[in-house]
Amino acid sequence: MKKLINDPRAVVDESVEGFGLAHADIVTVSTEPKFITRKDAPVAGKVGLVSGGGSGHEPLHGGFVGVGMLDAAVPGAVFTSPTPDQIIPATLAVNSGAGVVHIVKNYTGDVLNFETAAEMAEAEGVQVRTVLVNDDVAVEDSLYTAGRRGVGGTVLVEKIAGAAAERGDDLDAVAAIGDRVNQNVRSMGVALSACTVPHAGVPSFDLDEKEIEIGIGIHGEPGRHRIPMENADGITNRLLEPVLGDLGIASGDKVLLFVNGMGGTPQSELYIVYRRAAQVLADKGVSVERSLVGNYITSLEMQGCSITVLRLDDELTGLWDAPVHTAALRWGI
Amino acid sequence: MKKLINDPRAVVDESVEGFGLAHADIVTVSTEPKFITRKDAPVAGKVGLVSGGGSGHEPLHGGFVGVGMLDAAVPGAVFTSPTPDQIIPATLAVNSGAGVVHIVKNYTGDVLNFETAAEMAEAEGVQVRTVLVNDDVAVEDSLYTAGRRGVGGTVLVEKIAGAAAERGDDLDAVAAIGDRVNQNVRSMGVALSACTVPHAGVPSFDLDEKEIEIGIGIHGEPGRHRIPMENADGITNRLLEPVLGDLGIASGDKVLLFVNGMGGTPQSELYIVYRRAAQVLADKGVSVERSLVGNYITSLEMQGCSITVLRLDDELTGLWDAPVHTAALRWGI
Amino acid sequence: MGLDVDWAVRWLTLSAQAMADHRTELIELDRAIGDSDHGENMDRGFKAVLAKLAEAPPATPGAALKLTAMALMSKVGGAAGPLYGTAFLRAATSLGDATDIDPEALAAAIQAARDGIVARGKAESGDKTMVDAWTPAVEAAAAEAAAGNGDVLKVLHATAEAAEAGAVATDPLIARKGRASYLGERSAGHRDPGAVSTALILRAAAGAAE
Amino acid sequence: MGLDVDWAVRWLTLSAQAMADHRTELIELDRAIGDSDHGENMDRGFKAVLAKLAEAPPATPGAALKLTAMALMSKVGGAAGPLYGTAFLRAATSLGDATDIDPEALAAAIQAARDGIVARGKAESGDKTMVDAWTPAVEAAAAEAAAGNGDVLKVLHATAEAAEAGAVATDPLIARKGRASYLGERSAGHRDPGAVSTALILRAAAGAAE
Ligand SMILES: Nc1ncnc2c1ncn2[C@@H]1O[C@H](COP(=O)(O)OP(=O)(O)O)[C@@H](O)[C@H]1O
Ligand SMILES: Nc1ncnc2c1ncn2[C@@H]1O[C@H](COP(=O)(O)OP(=O)(O)O)[C@@H](O)[C@H]1O
Ligand SMILES: [Mg+2]
Ligand SMILES: [Mg+2]
Ligand SMILES: [Mg+2]
Ligand SMILES: [Mg+2]
Repeated sequence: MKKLINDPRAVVDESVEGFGLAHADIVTVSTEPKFITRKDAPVAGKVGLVSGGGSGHEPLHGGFVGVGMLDAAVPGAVFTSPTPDQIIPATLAVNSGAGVVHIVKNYTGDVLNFETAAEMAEAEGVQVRTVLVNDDVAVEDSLYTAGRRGVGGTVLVEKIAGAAAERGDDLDAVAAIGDRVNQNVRSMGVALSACTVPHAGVPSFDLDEKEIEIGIGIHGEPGRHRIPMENADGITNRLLEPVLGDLGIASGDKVLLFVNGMGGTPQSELYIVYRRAAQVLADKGVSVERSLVGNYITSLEMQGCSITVLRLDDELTGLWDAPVHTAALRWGI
Repeated sequence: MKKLINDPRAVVDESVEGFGLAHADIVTVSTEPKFITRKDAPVAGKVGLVSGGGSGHEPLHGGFVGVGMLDAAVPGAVFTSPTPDQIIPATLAVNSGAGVVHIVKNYTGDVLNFETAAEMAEAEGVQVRTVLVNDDVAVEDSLYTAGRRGVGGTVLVEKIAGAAAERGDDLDAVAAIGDRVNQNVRSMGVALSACTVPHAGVPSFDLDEKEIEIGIGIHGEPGRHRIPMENADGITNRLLEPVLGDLGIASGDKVLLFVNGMGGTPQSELYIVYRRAAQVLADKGVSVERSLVGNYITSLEMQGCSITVLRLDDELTGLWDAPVHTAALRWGI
Repeated sequence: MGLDVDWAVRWLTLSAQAMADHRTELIELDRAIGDSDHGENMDRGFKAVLAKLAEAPPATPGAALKLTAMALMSKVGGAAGPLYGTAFLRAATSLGDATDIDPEALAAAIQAARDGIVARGKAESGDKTMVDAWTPAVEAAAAEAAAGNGDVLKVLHATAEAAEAGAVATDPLIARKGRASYLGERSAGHRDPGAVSTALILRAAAGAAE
Repeated sequence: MGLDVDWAVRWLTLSAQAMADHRTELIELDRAIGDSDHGENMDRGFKAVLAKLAEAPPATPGAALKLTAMALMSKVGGAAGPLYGTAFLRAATSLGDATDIDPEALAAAIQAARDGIVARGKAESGDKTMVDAWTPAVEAAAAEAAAGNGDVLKVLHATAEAAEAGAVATDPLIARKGRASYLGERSAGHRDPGAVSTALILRAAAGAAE
């Protein structure tokens, strides 16, 4: 394992510290307990947005704290959800009285820790609503699993719910917009290589030169199945088809197409995937109205990508376009 | 070699096509010959800015085409400078009559191809000035080398000269600002792993689990020397010291600190490097006025980073802050 | 003779030792069907327990377990943090202010712990989670306590053995809860890391009484 | 008998073949002290030359070389593109409209090519570049032509041999121009890829005359 780190156990502390130094104009970092808030939090009258989860997915979530998106991000250890004693003070710190929405990716750990925190924050007088993100079509949503995971769709939920909060929507309305995005977004990912969790020191799975993992999540976990390596167009077809099928995308639909890198894949390759996905959508008569291409929700240095499609309507498009000023996503300001 | 590509020889074509599709609101892509122009080029009365070089460094240069930065980018084959028959039409396409500045990284191939193109564009009546970027302190600038390479500083030259052109500076003034940035910027990089050029199919050098290459460029070439792996703080010290020494940075100076990822390194690690660099600068009494952290000039999926320091004055700071709207760098618009 | 606060402190100390010793093994188990962090999480959590024990030595076994619950809840994270946190909290509540724990109280505390995990995590037996170690342990403790010989050590040994067997029995199961469930059938053939950490903790409880 | 346009077309065809055959070797040489693209660049460039030759067959050797210059300049890129482009352009100019090339004209064209490379790239002998293959080739061609036996094949053989020896002689050199110069002393012990491609091209010239 070769990494630009000092002590494997200090990775999150030092990285968040560096993040705070680099973006002192946008965020404030609390170190004990660890969370990141928007510099001007709490914003009077505005609903607060808090998300969080394991570290190792950067820029998610810290990179999305700022005007028009999150009010706070709560980083756990690498690939480990944060604890209530971080989430509670983050929630209190961004509550202006208008209540707080928790955006939670659907993993047992995240759900349980945010649930506890929400209960305790409510006990301290903060109204909390939870938006659960579960957009990963690789996982069957059934009684026999922990349900679908939250992956790429999370970025879009955070941006769009953030814009709703920024324009002054009330607590229930912000949560409803978040839910609506979640209902209209699906994703699926592929890994060409594993990642190495610093404290583990070995790759999270073993994959040979000719294999890829289809249907991975974002925690370096193996996917649903392993197949022989294919070319970019073939892989793109494989990821896109279940996404479109599950969403029921049809000719005439308007979508946002998001090709996300898992951290170790060059941008040029993401655009090759984007190209194919755009072709497929054009062939189906679907109009790609907005695009996002890059490393936004990652698994450390994993090679691979995910494709996310969000069905747009005018309101969601308007909220997507609304100004945002965070470390990782910025426009209009 | 596992990559999200189709045909190794179609990588640049397909990637640029995908880029054009994803950013059709910002750029226009010409395919034969291949170059990328700002959607509204030529902008009446404005000096045109053209840069280019081998592909594989994305988002450089295509990701920097747009308002406030480049008017055109000319991508060569992977790690191979483009040819005059691409550079000439790109130059003509962005010339509004106010002349064109070529921003050229100092590599023999880039210099020769841009030189030829400039000559021929001049013959067609376009006034051309060239800003040569050579900020890499890893290479001795002597009679016995091809001189210093252009690396991370290129991004800053493109942003700041782009802002000067956008505010209406004339041809000589834009070139002078570009030169001033180049004179005040230095960089140095490290590789933890090699990258694999698609047409070559094997890693560009062999490095074992316990070694790193210090003083690499951006073409997957080996560095000046190979040393045993060190921790992030140690590596940061090693990169930063020659950069600061060569620039003659002293207490009281104001700087922009740019920590750049080589493509395969997680953002969290870049922030650990940033943290240490910021500490060193603070200890020296240097004020970090502006920051940039992320993958901006890369070597495919190489793991590693470079550190770039630019000495700021009020004018350069103002031009850095000026609005920019490109695929990879955006603010104020 | 029952179990006192010194036993509880020894138990938690031995548990911390076990998490440190088996850290890599638990990471490796989690790597196969999860995300490679269970050993790290538990090690970090129990180190925090030790720090708290040193800071403010508890007066009763219940107080020791409550402090443990709080430390695990705030330092482990992931799925295991809230689940073990709830388990220790419920066990602490079940023990109340008792200074000396007899077999019945012990069996009741173990049952309370398991019930807390099920209440939080909604897993059933056979879902390939830590519940598959806790449930046989609860049954063994109840049976041993019902035998009525008053020997807490015997109860603890039976509990530990049952938990260990329960952990081993997760090998062929297909996970239906937690992160391993994403793997579907690929989760079969691997041992559940949380069941193993449960067995280690319950073995430490017996070791502390020897 | 001198060299005509058929020879020129055979030469360029054999050169293209040589670049394809040695593509991997040239990439490998460039990988050691450069950026792994020289073989790919030359292969792409000479494939473009073949396409142009097929499109519009040239009437004279000079026209064939001019077309080659244009194709290489527009398809090779990197350092090699402009350098070989200039070399073939200067050689074409030197040959003029001649339809039949004698030893003196041949030697003069080779010298013009080398001088063009030096004018563009500013490398001196011993800088570990393609110049280190061209310069001995120029000297051998001049010497053979001066011997006055009128045999162009002999000139071509001498030229190829000298270029090959020149390429081998780059092994111990420390590069002072081009990308390899960034490596400093680490460039010693490797053969310069551009010198090798030069030797291959000049060997093809002899082959085409056999
Ligand atoms: N719903 C659940 N009920 C009971 N135990 C669970 C549940 N989900 C997960 N677990 C346990 O948690 C363990 C994983 O813990 P850990 O790796 O620390 O957390 P995470 O899965 O969040 O990375 C599993 O091995 C399993 O025993
Ligand atoms: N200044 C120069 N003069 C002459 N030849 C040069 C010079 N610079 C580089 N070369 C030649 O170019 C070759 C490299 O070509 P190539 O790999 O295609 O281009 P690049 O170096 O741009 O990747 C070197 O091996 C060397 O022979
Ligand atoms: Mg985890
Ligand atoms: Mg090159
Ligand atoms: Mg885990
Ligand atoms: Mg090369």
